[in-house]
Amino acid sequence: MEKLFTHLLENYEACVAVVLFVIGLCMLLFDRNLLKKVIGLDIMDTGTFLLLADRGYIAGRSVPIVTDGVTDMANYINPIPAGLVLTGIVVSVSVSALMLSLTVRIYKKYHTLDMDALYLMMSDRRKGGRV
Amino acid sequence: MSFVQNFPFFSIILCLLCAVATFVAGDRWGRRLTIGLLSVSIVLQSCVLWFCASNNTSYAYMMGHYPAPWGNEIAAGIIEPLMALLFSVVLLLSVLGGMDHILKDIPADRHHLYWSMVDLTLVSLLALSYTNDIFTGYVFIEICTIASCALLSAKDTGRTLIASVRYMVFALVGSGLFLIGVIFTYSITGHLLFPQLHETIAALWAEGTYRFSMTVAIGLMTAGLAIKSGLFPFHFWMPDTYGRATPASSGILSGVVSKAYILLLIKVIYRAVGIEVFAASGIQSVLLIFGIAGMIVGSVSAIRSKRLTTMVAYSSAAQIGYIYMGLGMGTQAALLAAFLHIFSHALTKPMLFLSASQLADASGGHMDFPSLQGAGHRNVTAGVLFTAGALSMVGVPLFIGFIPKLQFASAAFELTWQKWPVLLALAISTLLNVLYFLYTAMVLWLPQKDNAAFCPQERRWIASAPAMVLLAIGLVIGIHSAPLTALLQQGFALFCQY
Amino acid sequence: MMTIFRLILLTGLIVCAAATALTKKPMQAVIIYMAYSVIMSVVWIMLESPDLAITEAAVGAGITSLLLFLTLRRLNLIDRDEEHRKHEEESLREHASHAEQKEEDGHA
Amino acid sequence: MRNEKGLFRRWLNGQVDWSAMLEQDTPAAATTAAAETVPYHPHHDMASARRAIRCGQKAYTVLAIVLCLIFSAFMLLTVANLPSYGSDSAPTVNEVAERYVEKGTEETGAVNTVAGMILDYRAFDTLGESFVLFTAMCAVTMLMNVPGKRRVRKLDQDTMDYYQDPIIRTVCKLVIPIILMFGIYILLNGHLSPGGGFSGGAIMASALIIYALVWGGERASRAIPAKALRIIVLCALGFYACSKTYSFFTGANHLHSIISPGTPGRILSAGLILPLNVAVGFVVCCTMYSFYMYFRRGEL
Repeated sequence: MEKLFTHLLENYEACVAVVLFVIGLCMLLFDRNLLKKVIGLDIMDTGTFLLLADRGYIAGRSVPIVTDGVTDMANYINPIPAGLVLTGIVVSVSVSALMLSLTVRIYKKYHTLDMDALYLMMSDRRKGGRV
Repeated sequence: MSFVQNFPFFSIILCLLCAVATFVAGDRWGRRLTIGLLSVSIVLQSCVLWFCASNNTSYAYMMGHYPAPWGNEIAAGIIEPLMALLFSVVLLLSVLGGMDHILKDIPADRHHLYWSMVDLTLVSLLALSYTNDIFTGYVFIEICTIASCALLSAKDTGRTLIASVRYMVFALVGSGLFLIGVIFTYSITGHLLFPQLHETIAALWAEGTYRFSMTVAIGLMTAGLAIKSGLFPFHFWMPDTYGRATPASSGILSGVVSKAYILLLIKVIYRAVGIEVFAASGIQSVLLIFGIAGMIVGSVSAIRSKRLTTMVAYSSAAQIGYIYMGLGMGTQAALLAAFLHIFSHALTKPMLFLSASQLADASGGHMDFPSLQGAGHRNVTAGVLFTAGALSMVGVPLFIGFIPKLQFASAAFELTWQKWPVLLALAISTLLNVLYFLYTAMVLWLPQKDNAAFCPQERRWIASAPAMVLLAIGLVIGIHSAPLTALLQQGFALFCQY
Repeated sequence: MMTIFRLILLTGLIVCAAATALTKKPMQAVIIYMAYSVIMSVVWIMLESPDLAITEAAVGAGITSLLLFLTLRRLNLIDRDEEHRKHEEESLREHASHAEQKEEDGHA
Repeated sequence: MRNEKGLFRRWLNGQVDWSAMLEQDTPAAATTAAAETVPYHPHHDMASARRAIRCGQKAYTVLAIVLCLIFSAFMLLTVANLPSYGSDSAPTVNEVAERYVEKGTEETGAVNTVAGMILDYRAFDTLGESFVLFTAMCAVTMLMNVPGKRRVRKLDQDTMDYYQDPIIRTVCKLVIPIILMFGIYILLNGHLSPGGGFSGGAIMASALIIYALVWGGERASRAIPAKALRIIVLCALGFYACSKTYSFFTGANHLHSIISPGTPGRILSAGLILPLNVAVGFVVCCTMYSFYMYFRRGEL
């Protein structure tokens, strides 16, 4: 148990990333406001990226940009996570742009951002009306 | 290296170029380009399949100048081009069959974008079939998600918008979980390509280090893909998504997009993680349980639904349950059954959606059962097609749906404790299938109501031709399934060959 | 010293994320999210990834927040009396639901 | 036989009444018919459904919190079981990362290892990533594009005329070129210093967005017409895909590629990385700018 806690404290940055991921996930799943769902999605993604990037960090080493012709791995951190996160950030902004445009369209149509009310309207009509 | 081996890569790049060209071209050229692209893709995949099957080889194709652990790779054996071929065929036939509705449902200024999205969906399907790298898989999953959301929301009504938001929320949770799983795997193994992952994971598992993290990572990847393909506790987005879109989109989404996620999951399980580790981690049994639950719950929801397309959509949830049950059983016979079920479902579902939309057209655009009464008489071709699809879904011999069910049952006898639950689930689910599909077929062939508010419209025989082709392929496989089974068996040997 | 700075930044991240989750007004949530992105780009610097820091500052704090603000604007959620907005929303929603009902019936 | 055939045809035409036979067999048909006759009470349904939802809400919240706690506990346990943070003996520091750093400059010509990795070693991912942007751009166009003819009311009716304000106008005239220059600098130095196509493109887009914000959407769309944006995206993505086709094809078939890494450290070096960065930058710039225009104005 104690060992687990020390290890958890060692990996504090990953812990923060996990907490951010869970906060974002909760917002995405359980917040009723559509706009805040989108923000939750962004927070979730950044949490993931933080987790990925801190896996590449090595204490005491520097940016993986070759300086003065020194190409020894012992001087630089791992470049792979940075590249993957770069990909991820761009994916995340495209997805949130799409979600935001859906939000705008839904608001123009139904004048609400409350997902529960929207589902209610849908189920309401399904129950009674001939659809 | 033979020139044919370049074809998977060529088809992917061709799709990308066509997608961009379609975006700039107008509606008509976009449509021609897309249909041409789909046909070319069919030809290319057939060539690759023929090459691999006749030489009995599988190969990895370097994407760049750097070999395996450093560069990206795609891989092709028999399974990969076979699935890519299936995806292209179903995509082409759904698009052709739903053409009238695409032109009618979607505003004219969006047509070229719709075609562009079809191209991008094809790109992601092909890349997901061929990829040999887990992060490439993630990138193309995202393309697939965005493109399918756009296919869904292209029909401009409020309900499709709400359905797309719901779909996106679930899909994004799914890809988030998948990415976290990838990150855990990467941080334990330091690799991203399937073969290297396989080696490292097997070594780590034997050693016993990081076992817990490995289990959670596999679980997260599985859960992410399961959410995206709509396994039981997460199937709530299905009815609105599949039931409200334009029929071509419903066919594409239910027929092939969900199958592409399942194919990626199978690749992760068999090629990256390894089936031994997967079985030992205990996630296999969880998949089995959820698959069985999905079969039952999906069918019950389908019985309770009041719209035709909603019913068909819920039945998709049940069919996805079958496939996951096959993965959960874990034997090679069960995997074969799962693949056969992927075939059967991918060929039958678009046919059901296409003919359902034609039946609804014949009933004044209504989808509820009372209005559909006697619709089979008003549009005989669509009625016959729907009935055939329903029979296939139930698992009547001669139709394609019978083959996987038989295979599931025979695979179940090899198991130990899972035998009886699987057989029982198969029996109950088939019974429920009979209830709702035969009920629907009966409603279609009841005599017409006098006050039926339908508008008689000119029946275009050609409009049902793509659905008929789907039916014909299904019948051919259903009557003579030995070649496909043999091909799949041959493919498995190459698929797991590391 | 660096560790302390790092811990402060990470605490800031969690506080911002939680605050975004707990605020009721979308406008405030967006502003806090912007602060969150800026902190995040400093965290990337601490992790020796300046590539990510530049991208996050331009894309996360810049473009994404801008899109969120534009959405708020399109939704008329900026500078509006909350009560009045709710009232208006309610009436509009009723209206929309009836209109859609009619439209679907008519369409059918 | 002939009689049966006639019966079949009549049945196909819907003239045979089987409902008498089927009435006992299909009670479900009766219930759906009954459901149809129930009058439609939207308000009654709404109220009861709301009550039901409010009752379910508490259970739902509790369940959600419990699930989230279990999920985070699992994730934290996993994190505790991962390799330590910042250690140099983690499994991720393996031959893959080593080659990227140690031979990357020699093989790709890029001093910035990250740029070399994403645009040369793992270029297929990055190709996919640019197409994610393109897909999102198409999807947003599909959802948000409201051409001028169909627009009911003007979207930016209450905008101030920022460009009439002398301070804002002067400052923007000064700042926009600087931002644009900075973006281009970051774009062109992607292989030498931090940055590259994605960040440089986003910075260039922000300059364009400021222009559109201050001088208004109409003038911006006259300055940068929609057609030009489309052509730029087409050319950039086409160039990207074609050049990568060449390098993938030569690589996979073990052919000699004419692209040489050049002298590391020079601005004109690193083979395809510089042109690819420029292409990606243009794609990102156009995509972000068109996101802005669609959200703001409804058309490009």
